[in-house]
Amino acid sequence: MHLSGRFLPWVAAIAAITLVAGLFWGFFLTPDDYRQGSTVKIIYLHVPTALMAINGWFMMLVASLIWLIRRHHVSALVAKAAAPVGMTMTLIALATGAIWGEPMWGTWWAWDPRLTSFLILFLFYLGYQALWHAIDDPDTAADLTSVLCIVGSVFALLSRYAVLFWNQGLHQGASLSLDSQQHVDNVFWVPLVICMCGFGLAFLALVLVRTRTEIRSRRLQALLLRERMA
Amino acid sequence: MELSVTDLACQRGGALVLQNLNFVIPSGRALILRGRNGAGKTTLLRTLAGLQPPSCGHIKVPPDSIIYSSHSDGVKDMLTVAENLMFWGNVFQKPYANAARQMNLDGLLSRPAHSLSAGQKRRLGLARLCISDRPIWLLDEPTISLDAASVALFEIMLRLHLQNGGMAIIATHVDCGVDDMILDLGPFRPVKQLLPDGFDEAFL
Amino acid sequence: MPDLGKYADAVLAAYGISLCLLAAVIALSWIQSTRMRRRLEEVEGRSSE
Amino acid sequence: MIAVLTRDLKLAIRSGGGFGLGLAFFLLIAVLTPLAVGAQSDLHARMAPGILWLGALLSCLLSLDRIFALDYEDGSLELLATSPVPMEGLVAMKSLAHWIVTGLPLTLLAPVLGIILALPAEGYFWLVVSLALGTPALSLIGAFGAALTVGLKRGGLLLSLLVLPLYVPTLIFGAEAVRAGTSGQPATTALMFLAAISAGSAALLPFASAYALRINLR
Repeated sequence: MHLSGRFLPWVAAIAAITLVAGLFWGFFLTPDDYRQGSTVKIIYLHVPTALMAINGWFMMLVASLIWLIRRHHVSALVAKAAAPVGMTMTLIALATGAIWGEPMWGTWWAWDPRLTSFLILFLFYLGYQALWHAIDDPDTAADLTSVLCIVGSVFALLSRYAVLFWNQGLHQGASLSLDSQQHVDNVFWVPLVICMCGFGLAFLALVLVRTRTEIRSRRLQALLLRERMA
Repeated sequence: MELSVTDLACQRGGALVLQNLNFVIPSGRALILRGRNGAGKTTLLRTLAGLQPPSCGHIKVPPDSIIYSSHSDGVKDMLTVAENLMFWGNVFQKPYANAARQMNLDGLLSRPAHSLSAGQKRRLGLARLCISDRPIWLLDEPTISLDAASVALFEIMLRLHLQNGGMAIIATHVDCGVDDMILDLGPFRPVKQLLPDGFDEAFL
Repeated sequence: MPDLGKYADAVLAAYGISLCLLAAVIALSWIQSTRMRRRLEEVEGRSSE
Repeated sequence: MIAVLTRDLKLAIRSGGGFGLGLAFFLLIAVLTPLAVGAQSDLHARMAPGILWLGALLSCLLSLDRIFALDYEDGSLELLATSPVPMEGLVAMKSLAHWIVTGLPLTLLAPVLGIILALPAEGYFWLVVSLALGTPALSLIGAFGAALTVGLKRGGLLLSLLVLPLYVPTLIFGAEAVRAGTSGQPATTALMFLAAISAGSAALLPFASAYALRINLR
């Protein structure tokens, strides 16, 4: 607890700085794209949050596995803490994706496969948190949610390909793929990377804050329990 | 064949209920659990049955030797008495005729279970114990809602089971005729609530 | 302010919604954290004396 | 384990409720959607695969929470947990019983409802094949959801919230197979995926469900 207490202010500060810098740079200093006009500026929100939405679920998966195998209580709490933050990232990615697509596709929601798979990911987040709320005994809640997270990840992956199979899709190609050459010339690229770091750190900071809250609430429950038993 | 428990602690709903329990039951003997409501009799039986892991300590018991009978008899109302017994017969791959006779259910075999009285359902639940030839019986208030005749029947069945080298741990307030070893759970209340691997305790 | 052209409202809407959602989750986490810290100190105070 | 299966089938037939309820619900959906959509039958034909698959899925969802809840309430789940029947086998048999009681009749009833929805002639074969391949997955995933929520108070609502996202791949591949079949394209890839999901669920999900059941019995 005290370890994360010392790191937290630093992580939060750096996250804030990088995020603001990245968004500022992306919003004010980059030129318009010849075809998409100024909507290309939404890339600085859509891509990082989409990335964090997927990483968020992956992080919860790893935390659940650690809880099931090693019985570290904190990892179950990290998984519980990451869920709302991941869900918000998914929501932002959905909103920005829909708005960004609107001028091109003419409708707010064109059932594009990648956006739809984010919608499904959002449902998984919702179900996960609902399960946490439904169970009062923390120990069983941690176990059941971990199992749901693992099985859910497999089906989230399946849905990802099912949705691609279902509709060929209008989404622009991967605007940033590390293996192949840049699709986006570097005047857009640098602020994008900064934004991604910014969102990543913000995600981490938020998860740290929420985990500490969860740990404190468990401690509170234990103390109240002891008072009742004494 | 024996059941030995060393330094056992069990919890219910995140809170410790029993602590540093030590006892050994040789074959052919029965242990009666006494204690006020909430002393942890059912929790102890469930931990021994393997339905819930102990908080600490361990239980040495040969595998597949335990049969557990809880407060509810697990009787399916839509099935007849015979079908209920046949089901448990198939599960344990054993004939059920002998068990039905022991708890004198022969007269009720064809009746649907929902028309049985609580006492008759209880007898049906107890008949399940005889079907399985498992040596260790874990009984939670077996004589509830049984009339005097049925209690006598149960005692005969229990004594027969013990004579064949079986064992039983019975949580009950009623004296059921075989009071070998009595264990009062009162003194095993947890003095110190803190335990490393309880979920909440880990945060103190 | 850069000239956003005809997509100005879309871009501003996107930034607006995203920043609101982000602010919401930050605020929620912060409020829960402080409330929990306060309740914990209160209980710890009570149990230590 | 077979004993569990036969007992469950006997119970389902004798109680009658769960059995007919799922079929009636499926019929209801197939009848109500055209009323909602409008009378042009060409529209129905295009939507028929989707409606039939969605109806089958929702009917399965309806009877899921009864899989474990009945045994949990009258205590036989605990007794079975301490009997020689392995939990994984118990879950597999329960899923099979649920499939026989709901999945199978839905598959047989679907062509009849296809007529109401003016499904093109070549669609019927693909409909039955895709349902036959897909409904086992629905039962297995549903059993997992039921195992997760068996002891909870408002388990029913939570069960559908947990299970519906898991049903998405099966729904997409199922409806896609029928749609491809009716329009003459090769439906084998979709059916392949569908069979893969069912096989994968049959192999892995009982273990996850058994784990969840053990935890809920604690």
